[in-house]
Amino acid sequence: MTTTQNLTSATEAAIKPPRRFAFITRSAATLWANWKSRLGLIILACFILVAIFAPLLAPYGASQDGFERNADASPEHWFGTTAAGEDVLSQLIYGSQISVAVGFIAGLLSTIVAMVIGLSWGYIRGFGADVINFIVNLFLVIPGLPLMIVIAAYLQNGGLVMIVAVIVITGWAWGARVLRAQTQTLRSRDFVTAARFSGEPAWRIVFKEILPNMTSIIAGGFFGAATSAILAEAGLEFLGLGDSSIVSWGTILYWAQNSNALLTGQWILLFAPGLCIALLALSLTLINFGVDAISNPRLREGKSR
Amino acid sequence: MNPILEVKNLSVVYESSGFNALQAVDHVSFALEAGEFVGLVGESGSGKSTLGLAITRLQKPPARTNGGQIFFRGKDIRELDAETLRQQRQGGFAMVLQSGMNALNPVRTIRNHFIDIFRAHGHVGKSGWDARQIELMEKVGLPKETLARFPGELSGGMRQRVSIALALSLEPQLMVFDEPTTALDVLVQQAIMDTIKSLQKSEGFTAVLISHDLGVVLESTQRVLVMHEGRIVEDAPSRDILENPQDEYTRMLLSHYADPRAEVVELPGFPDRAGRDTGGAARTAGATARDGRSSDSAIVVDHVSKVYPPPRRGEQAVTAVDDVSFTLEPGQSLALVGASGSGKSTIAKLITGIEKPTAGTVEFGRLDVAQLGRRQIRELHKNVQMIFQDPYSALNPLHTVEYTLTRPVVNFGGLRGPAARKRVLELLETVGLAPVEQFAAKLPHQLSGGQRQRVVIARALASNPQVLIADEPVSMLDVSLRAGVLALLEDLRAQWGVSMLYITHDLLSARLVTENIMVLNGGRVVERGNTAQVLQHPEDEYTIRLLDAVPNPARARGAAV
Amino acid sequence: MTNSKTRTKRMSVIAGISVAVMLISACSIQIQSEPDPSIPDDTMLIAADKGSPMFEKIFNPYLFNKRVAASYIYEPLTAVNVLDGTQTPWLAEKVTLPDARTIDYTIRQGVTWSDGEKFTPEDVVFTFNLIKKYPTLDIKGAWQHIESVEIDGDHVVVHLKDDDAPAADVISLTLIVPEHIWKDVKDPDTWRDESPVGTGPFTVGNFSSQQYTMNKNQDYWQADKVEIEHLVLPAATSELDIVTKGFDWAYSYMSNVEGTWGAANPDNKNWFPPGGVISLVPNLAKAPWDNADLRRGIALALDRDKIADAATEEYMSKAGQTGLMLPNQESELNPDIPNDGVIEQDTDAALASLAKAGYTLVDGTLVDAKGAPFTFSVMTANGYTDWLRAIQEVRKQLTAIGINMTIKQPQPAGYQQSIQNGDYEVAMGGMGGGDIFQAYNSLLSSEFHVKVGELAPSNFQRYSNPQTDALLAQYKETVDPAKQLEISHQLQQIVYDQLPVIGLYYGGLWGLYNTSKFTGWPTADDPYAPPQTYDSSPLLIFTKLKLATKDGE
Amino acid sequence: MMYVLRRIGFFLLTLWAAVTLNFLLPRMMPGSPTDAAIAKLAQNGPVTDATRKAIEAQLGVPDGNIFEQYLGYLHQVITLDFGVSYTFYPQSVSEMVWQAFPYTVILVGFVTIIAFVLGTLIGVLTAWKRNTWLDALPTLTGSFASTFPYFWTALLLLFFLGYVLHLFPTSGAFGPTATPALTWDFFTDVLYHAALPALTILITSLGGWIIGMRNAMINTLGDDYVTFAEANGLKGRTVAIRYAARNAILPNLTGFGLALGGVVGGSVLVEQVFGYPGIGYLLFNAVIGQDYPLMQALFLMITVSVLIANFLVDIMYGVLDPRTRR
Repeated sequence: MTTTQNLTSATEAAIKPPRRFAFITRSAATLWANWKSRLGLIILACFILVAIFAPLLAPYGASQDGFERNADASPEHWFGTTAAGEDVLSQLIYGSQISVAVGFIAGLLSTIVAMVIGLSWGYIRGFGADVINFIVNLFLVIPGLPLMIVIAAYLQNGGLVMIVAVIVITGWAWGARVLRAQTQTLRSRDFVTAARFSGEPAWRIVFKEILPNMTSIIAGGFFGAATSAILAEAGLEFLGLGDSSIVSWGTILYWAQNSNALLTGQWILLFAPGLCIALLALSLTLINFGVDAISNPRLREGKSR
Repeated sequence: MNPILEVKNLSVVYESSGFNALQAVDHVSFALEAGEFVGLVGESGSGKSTLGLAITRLQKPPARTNGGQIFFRGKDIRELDAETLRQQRQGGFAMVLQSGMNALNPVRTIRNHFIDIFRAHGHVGKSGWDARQIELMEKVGLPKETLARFPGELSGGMRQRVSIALALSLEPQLMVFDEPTTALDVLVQQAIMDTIKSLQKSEGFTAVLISHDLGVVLESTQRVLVMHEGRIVEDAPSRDILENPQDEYTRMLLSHYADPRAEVVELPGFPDRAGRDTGGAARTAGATARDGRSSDSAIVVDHVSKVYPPPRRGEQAVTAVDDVSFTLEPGQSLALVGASGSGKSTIAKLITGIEKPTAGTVEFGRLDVAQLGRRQIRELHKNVQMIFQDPYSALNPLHTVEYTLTRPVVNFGGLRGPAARKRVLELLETVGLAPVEQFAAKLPHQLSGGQRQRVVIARALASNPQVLIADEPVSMLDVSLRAGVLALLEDLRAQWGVSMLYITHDLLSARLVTENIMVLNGGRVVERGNTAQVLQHPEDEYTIRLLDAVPNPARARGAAV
Repeated sequence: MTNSKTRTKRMSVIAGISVAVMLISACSIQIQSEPDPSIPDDTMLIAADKGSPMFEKIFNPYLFNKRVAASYIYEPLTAVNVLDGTQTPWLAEKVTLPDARTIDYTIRQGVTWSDGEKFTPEDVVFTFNLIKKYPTLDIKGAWQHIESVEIDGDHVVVHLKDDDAPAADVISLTLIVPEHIWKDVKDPDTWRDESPVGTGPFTVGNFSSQQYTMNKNQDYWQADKVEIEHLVLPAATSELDIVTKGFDWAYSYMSNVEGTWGAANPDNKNWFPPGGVISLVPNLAKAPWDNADLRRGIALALDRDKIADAATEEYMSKAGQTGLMLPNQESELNPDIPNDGVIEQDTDAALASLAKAGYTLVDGTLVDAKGAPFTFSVMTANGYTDWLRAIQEVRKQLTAIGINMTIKQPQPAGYQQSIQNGDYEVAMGGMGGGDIFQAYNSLLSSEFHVKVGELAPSNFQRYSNPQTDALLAQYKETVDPAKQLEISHQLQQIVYDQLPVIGLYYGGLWGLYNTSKFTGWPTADDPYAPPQTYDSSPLLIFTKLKLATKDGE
Repeated sequence: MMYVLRRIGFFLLTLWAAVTLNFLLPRMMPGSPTDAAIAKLAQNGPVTDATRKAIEAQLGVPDGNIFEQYLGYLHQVITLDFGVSYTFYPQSVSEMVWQAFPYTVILVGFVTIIAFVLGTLIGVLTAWKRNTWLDALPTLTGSFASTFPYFWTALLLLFFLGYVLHLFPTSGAFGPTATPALTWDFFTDVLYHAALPALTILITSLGGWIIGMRNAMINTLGDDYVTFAEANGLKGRTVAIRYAARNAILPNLTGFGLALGGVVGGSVLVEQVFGYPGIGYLLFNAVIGQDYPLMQALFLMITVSVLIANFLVDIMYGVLDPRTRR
């Protein structure tokens, strides 16, 4: 609670930008202080760096073929080659781009949808709220993956855009529910009523008063949505319902399964992409341990009882 | 005679990763004799609750005892292992928690709560369970049928009584009551305190009463420990505290108590109304400040009722407000007094248009509050502003003071940029938050409770309103801060010529800031008139009960004598 | 402090484990075949029927969801080797075409149904009338050609609607069912035929939803040629199962076949003969694909060896533009067409042809007359991985000459709908395979030409040319093989010159077999049948296989 | 009572919406089942128009406008008659569904309940032993395992335990020679075959329950009634189970109902990998084959099952939480 109060020397210009960044710094510090989320942040940073610098890191091109097919690991190909004669390690490195991007974009979009629906649902009352309630519950109950499979089969030709769309369509409901609950809690707080007395329009109350107070919950929702987006993307690609011509961890698995990597005994071809998916998802899950601790002080790490 | 509890140099620290450690209890020493009833008094943050949890070994992370000893019956309980400690709780020390209403497991019946305790300690034979339960319930004044209920089916007061009965069932030698009545209604508070007092006498346990309210403590206890910033600043018999307080802090606390029935009611910095009536100059200044507005409007509440639909099917509808009429004239201050559930907050909601009356009309000038469109609601809010009870919840923790104040200035005053900022700084000046530029840049968590409430008041004034609705504006503040905020309200009202509806259960503050008063009970007005007159010569029985419930060290003096 | 020390220790343990994992990964784990020792030497474990995932007892040979083994029970009038189109007389002893409107089947004597009843020409006529009465059973469309069927002693004479000599190849494939059983069947179009009675080499043995067995029909009319006593058909026939469970015969594409199937057992062999030409199918109804110069330009720009290698892991070779399966259909090939019809990559010629079509290379990008970059999309069906690999290679090669090509991958059903409706620019598709006339007819005949938006049954590229139609009509009218060959040569020339589709590589027929128990499998040297486990191929193969043990003796 | 009625109302309304959604979704998809069948045949060679017509006739393509189809569909749903499957012609859809349903119920239903119970118990333990290795180990491994893609776990288990170590059968729901019957042998055979898919679901779903219960329990452990129970000297186990865990299970139970859909979805992938003849495997085949009737019935089956499970969970919630009984 105690932040340094060093205002005496502060000039007017320095005061001008609102000091809400203090909140963000504090959150970041809390995240970093939690060893689980620190580990998560480190892993995530590694993946992001690999994704960004893939062209520099990868020994070969993503779909550069012409090497010996189904080769075992060797100094030239650390993880061997695929049935099409591509370098597995390079594919893994380039594959991180897709997973990171899909996770980020799909996570962001479904968080935005969840935010818009969750906030308005929490703020409005009466019939409209009932209708939203019903729709959200419907989307919560209907099994996601079967729905995804059908929609993926419907939205053909879209490749990644389609996959992201499918994930967003099926993935926003949970976040909306959580955000609604939080909105309802916040809207009964006096500062919301006070904002109304200050003549603030509804949208401003929702987005300027309520929304910023849910940052950690939204962040948690984002990381959760990104995790399931990464897993869903891999699942759809694995089933061959995505764009099999791109190089992602899901398609590596798809091609590996397709070319009987299990039979050639190249289990690393199955193991490595799956492990990458799991590790990336794990990093987000770990970060969420820390985010949970921000939104719920009881979950903070403390000394043993 | 050996003390039953002896605390030596006890220190408790809060350690949370990412935050600076906070020494909540700092080298505290004291001793309790068997059978004593001792009060532990302090304002919020003084460490009194932390101390209470430490001496019963209930503190949890991030709190940690980092020094000192606690001898209970000669043994240092800090060194007990978990099982010995657990057994110690029967026939040893018990605790009644601050929020007694949440202290019961919502999915277990009251009977099962008792049985859990009997099972854990085996001190009551199975055949004796029923009789013992009924006996305990009788002791705290509850019918035995309550045993079959779930906590959710009981009122707050009943739940607190159950907590006490459960603690009693341990047959403790020492009982710690941590703010046992804080969240309860005034009248219930008094009843529970009476129960505790009589139980302490009849059962003969040693009792510690932790409270922020010196009045309550002085009324009940024989000895008082005054805590301030983690230390005990005074430890003396109640009578000495009252008549001859040694510490400056204790004296300050005491000075904030007064009897609302007295002829002359004064608090530090807050002279009696009668003495202030000559402040005509201020009035005139206010009148000039309100230039450009030809006629101020009154709020006319005419035969208003509000009935809420039954909470559950098959139950009775709830009549929150029952045929209430009054007029709040421009410049007038009116107190709306009653216990919780008396309908006073509903009236505030009806006046501000948040709720619509079931019958009758609320008018503000030419506006019929119940029939307002969106634009008219804006106009209403421009003129009728609200001051909230809880300053911690009334300010958005993420917005600076400047942002919070700029919004109404922009929305209602139509000012932009430097003009708006100038106005914001003026407002801060008005509520006494100087240096204004520093305060403008602060976030709520950097302000004290009193400062926050001043910001809330500044915000209410930003639209230059004609009416202020103040809903218990000081009840969440520490006693020492109340007078300042009340004085500010009173000054502003006088200066700006604003009329004020002051909603409270606290008769003392009503006496200080209002001219007229209305006492509400069950949604009906039971008594109204000039504040001083009504409080000095109450006619309705309900008003008298309210007055009796006001904790008053002065009355304690009478009791002690 | 100690805390951080243990953490460092923990981290180093984790790092150690990961290094170990990486080292292990260097050595792959070879999976060995583990045949079930309880299967005797005269019993064949065959991966022919895939449960989905369980078997249903459906042996009605006319339902498309029949058990595959229905074609080991019911036999056709002639068995065809689709590799070269050779017909082997089967239930018909002899097939003659007195003229282009008449087919005369001499029905084989001495054949019995597996319940002991005699097989007669009446059964044949009954069968034809049955599929006429229930058109849903007429899977091959025999009655589109037939006018009437009559019995003449031990002959069955089929009168055609028109001069339509090639129709015999379709009609002869009709599987014949016993009249004495089927005449009492109430709804033959949904009847499951759970205990089938046929003339074929095998009868149904034990049947469970995970596996069924077939026993040799001891009274089979070629019983002396069939040495296999039992067949076992499990429902689990994934590639993993095929390799690990010691199958004797399987029909399945197998990636890295030497490293998997071949490595699992020294007697495991494979033969992948060509079964069709995988091609780019341009939509001729959509500009600019109506321009033959453009099509030739694209055709010349492609390196088919690389495409074939990428698509089939080097198992299949590049294909010629004639649509013929070489070497099996070598005798049909028009000797005037250079290089066996294969168009070799020639970038200069490609650019020249494209320039003729109005496309020029500017700054590495191929642009049209207006200067807009030339882009197009190629559609394939999702999940057809060899097609996808091929297109990816095509894209690579076209990118090199400045063409921006995109790939669309709808689900198979969506692909089928789009290609039939003409709702595509260029698609992957097949041409050729099987009977030469049927192949050219369905590829080129304007009979199947419909407008974009209407369903085309074949000729998806919407090719229409009166001269070609005339040639096809002539083919129908003749029964003279020499004349047929001459027309065939002309048709090959047309396809080679006009490029209605652009041939890329051969689609394979993926035969996997094991020689430890049975020998005499079809091979490149003795291509008497394709290695398919369905249709009439198994009849040809079952009657050729010898027990390896017997051979050794 | 009011609570139960409200739940029933919501159940029926969601049911209707799910039924309608099931109707609409496949009809928005491109291609017809005939197209799918022909695409399959076309891989082996050219398909004639005659073949197409024959297949179309066999499948009986849906007719009438969309509204008539909808009414017909609703009638089918009410009478539980979903017509004939396209991909498994001439078998009826109900036949296919009922054939597959028991296996999925055994697999998914059973394993999910085991995982929930186990995860909840471990979650209670981790929260109670917070900040010890008994907390860190299950929490970390659990959250790691819960990020494994379903199909990946399935593939690895299949490879190592099935093909390399030969510990478990690699596909199917029972052995090739077993015949479905209500015998002990058959039952154990089914369990043996379900082991790997079950293990997959257990590994990947356990972590979620552990974390969920742990967080819920940490919350309740901070509640006043737990402190008060400790102040009253109740035994640790009583506090942990009857006070903290008993209240923590309520939010976790709601999570259980909602997560069920996810588990059923994951089982599609698992069944696909193991060739396990359940609903998920059938569904994937139906989608690939554009088998409208089968898809609809399966979707309905899955959704209704999840809905019913949720309904039961809601009712159970009502039993467990006296606050809903008013």
